[in-house]
Amino acid sequence: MPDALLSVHDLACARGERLLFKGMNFGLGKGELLLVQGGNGQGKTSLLRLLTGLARPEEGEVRWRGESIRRVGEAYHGEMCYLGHANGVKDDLNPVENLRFADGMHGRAFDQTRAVATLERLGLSRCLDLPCRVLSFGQRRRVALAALLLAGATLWILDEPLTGLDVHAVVLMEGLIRNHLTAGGMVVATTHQALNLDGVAVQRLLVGNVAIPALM
Amino acid sequence: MEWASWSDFWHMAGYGLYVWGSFGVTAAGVLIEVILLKRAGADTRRRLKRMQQWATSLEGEGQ
Amino acid sequence: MKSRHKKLLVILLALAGIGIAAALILNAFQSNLVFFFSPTQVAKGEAPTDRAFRIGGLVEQGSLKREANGLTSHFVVTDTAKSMPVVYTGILPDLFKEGKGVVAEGKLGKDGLFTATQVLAKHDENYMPPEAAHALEQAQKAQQTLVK
Amino acid sequence: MNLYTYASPANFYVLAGKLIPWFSWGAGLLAVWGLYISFFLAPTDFQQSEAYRIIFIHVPAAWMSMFIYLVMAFWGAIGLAFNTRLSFMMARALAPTGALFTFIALWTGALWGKPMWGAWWVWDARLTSELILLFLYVGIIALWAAIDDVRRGDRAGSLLTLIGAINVPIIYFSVKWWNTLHQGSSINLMKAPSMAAIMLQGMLVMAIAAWFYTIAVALVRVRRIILERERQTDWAKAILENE
Amino acid sequence: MHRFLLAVLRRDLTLAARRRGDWLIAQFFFVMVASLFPLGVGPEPEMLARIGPGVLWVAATLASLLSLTRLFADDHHDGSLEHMVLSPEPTVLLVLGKSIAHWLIYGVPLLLIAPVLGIQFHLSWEAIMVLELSLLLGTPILSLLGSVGAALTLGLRGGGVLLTLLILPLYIPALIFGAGAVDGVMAGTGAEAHLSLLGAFMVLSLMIAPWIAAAALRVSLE
Repeated sequence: MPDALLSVHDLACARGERLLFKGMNFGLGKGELLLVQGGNGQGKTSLLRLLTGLARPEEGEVRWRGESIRRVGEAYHGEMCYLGHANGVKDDLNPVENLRFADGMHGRAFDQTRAVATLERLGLSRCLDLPCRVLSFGQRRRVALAALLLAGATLWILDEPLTGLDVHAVVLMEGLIRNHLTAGGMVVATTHQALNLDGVAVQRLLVGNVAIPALM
Repeated sequence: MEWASWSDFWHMAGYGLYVWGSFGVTAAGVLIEVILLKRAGADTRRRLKRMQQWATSLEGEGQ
Repeated sequence: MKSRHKKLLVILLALAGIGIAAALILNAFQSNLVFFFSPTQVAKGEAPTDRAFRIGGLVEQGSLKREANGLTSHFVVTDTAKSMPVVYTGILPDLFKEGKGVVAEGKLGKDGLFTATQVLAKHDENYMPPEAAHALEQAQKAQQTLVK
Repeated sequence: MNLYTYASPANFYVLAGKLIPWFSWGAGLLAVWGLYISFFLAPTDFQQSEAYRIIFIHVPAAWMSMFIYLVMAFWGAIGLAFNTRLSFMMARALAPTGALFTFIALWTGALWGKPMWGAWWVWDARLTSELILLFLYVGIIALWAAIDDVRRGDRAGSLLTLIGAINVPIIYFSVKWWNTLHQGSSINLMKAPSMAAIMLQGMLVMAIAAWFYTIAVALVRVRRIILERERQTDWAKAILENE
Repeated sequence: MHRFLLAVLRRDLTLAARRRGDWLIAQFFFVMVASLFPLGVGPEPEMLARIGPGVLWVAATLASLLSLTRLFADDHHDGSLEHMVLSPEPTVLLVLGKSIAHWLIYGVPLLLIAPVLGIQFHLSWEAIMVLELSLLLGTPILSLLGSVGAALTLGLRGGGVLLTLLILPLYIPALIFGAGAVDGVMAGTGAEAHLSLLGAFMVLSLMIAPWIAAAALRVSLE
């Protein structure tokens, strides 16, 4: 796997007493999408949390640009953006304020026009100064997506990005992922829904309580 | 020998209550810890064995 | 900021922190932070006025006098430099003896008499059989006579 | 066969099983010997009469209370640094005994203080910091009990142990730093012990008995923890079937 | 680095401003606990002045505990805590920022309320000045050490009670030195020694607590 930026080596993951998977190996290069599939409770979210560095693997390691993410930690986090089940959107702040904080968190100066443009692109032009508390779940998800776009990360790790989104938003999401990949980005995502991603290099990874052969 | 008689020994020059209170509670504490430890050890082993039997019986049914 | 600079900054901050903390702790130990005050400190006016505090020292030899009711006792607490008269009503602890350590809690009157509400015996960390203590005493006495 | 062999839970389980009888019998015999010295060989004290005999329990218990805490902090630090499972198990196995000894030190101290000082309890630095130690033990055990996830519990408990470790030197040096009602230590590396030889001997024998007891109890407990955590492995299954 | 710290501060302060109810509860709690004592022990000025410093310090400790349970819990609930931990800046800075914010939101108001309560307890002006100084040095300790407890108990059942059990022993030195300083100045023995120790304790907490809390936070998120 010479051009794999993200690679996983002999990864094993346990939750509580149960071994979810072991001996997992794969690599992901620029412009590639990894779809993680599997039934409920098979360890999809656990795998994503291992990839972000939030969780610690039972065995093996995750590498970014050939180095363990434990070692490069913060540099890796600068190039990675995670969207989990929870949106990470503060209910008491309005969408713009939420994006302002997301920028500050990445140590960037806040660019208001760009933030507003992104929110408008995601169809939130009418909610710019409403607290996120009054927004619907799908709208809050869009705020989180705006933060994802603004972060400008190479690697997106998305846990069920389509839940709570309507048909338009799903199409929008597909477009965003495609653009990201053609621009040389990488995506790891779990989803139960079908994604229309023609012309994209897709790897599929089945997670379950079975040894998974190397995919490459 | 320090003590003229057993009653002298228990009396501890008037400090019997304090001295025996200290040694008694210590002995009781150690004893309780040992008993609890024994019981917890037996409980754990029994529980683990039962779980194991259960697991093997499930495997047997599956085949 | 480069990571080397960052590391240096963290180390410098840590050293500065330790330095400040050490300086503050040393400063605290130079001033008095005490469970009890010695008669010398009381004489210098370091002890609280008009409220309860503790004094500690040795019971002066030959100073213990009990009143007729048997409960009230008078004695003098000394730290060899200064001494203070104390009055206490109540049962004294078993270890309370002339020449031994004592901590008394109470108030200092205008007349310089310390009225104690509680008297605690402070013993030292020496443990030995009575014969040995007796022998030690004899030896000390002999030495004193020699010095004289 | 090297030292690392015993860092694996399976091997340590067997080793601990072999060691436990030695330490248990050792603790029992030493306690009998120590008690014999304490009550039949050690003479009356010149100032405290017979009440001083509490020292034979009080000082070993107080030492153990501090020492066990430091050992727990040590194992916790090792576990956090090197991610060794066995160190966390050791820390967990030690805590209840540490709490017991802290309680004994406080209890015997109160029973000693009442006849000698004239008070069950005073809020001086030594007593207060020892009480905080008991609270810390209780807090650590409660934290372990509250966290179901073993790995998270191990790490969280060890972090709490580490931050509380600063209390131990405060306990130890409190009698030097502040003028407390509590007397200073009779044993000091810098000077000759201020105790008659036979009394000192009794105290040391009791202290070693407490050591042996702690090791024996901790090994029994760590064996239980190992078995519980390794129950999925073949060797643990085999042991369960054979026992 | 400073941008990140400022962003955390700014966010937590904005959120506190939006949720003034939560913020007021903690301050009222402080006032009420302190006001219970005159009712409980009787209104004699001498007695109140004697117990005042201790009571105010205990009340401050409890009030800070009350707000600490939510230091990380709200952010954990809506997922923003994970985002912050996964930011390219060290988690230590995050914890430090949140501790400082907690102090500004819950500690500083205590400094403003305490003099009024001090008058209720018949403390002298001198004593009130020292009380303020001791709270100024001591309340950051409550926030810093509290962040460790909040991180350790994050997401646990009965986390609030457990937090109290874990953190109160660590608070005891601050309580002793803080109340001792005021007591010292009232007794005429001076407050310097207590304040020095309190300062040293603050510096040490500032150096150690964020690291431990950051480690605890990562453990709790695993």
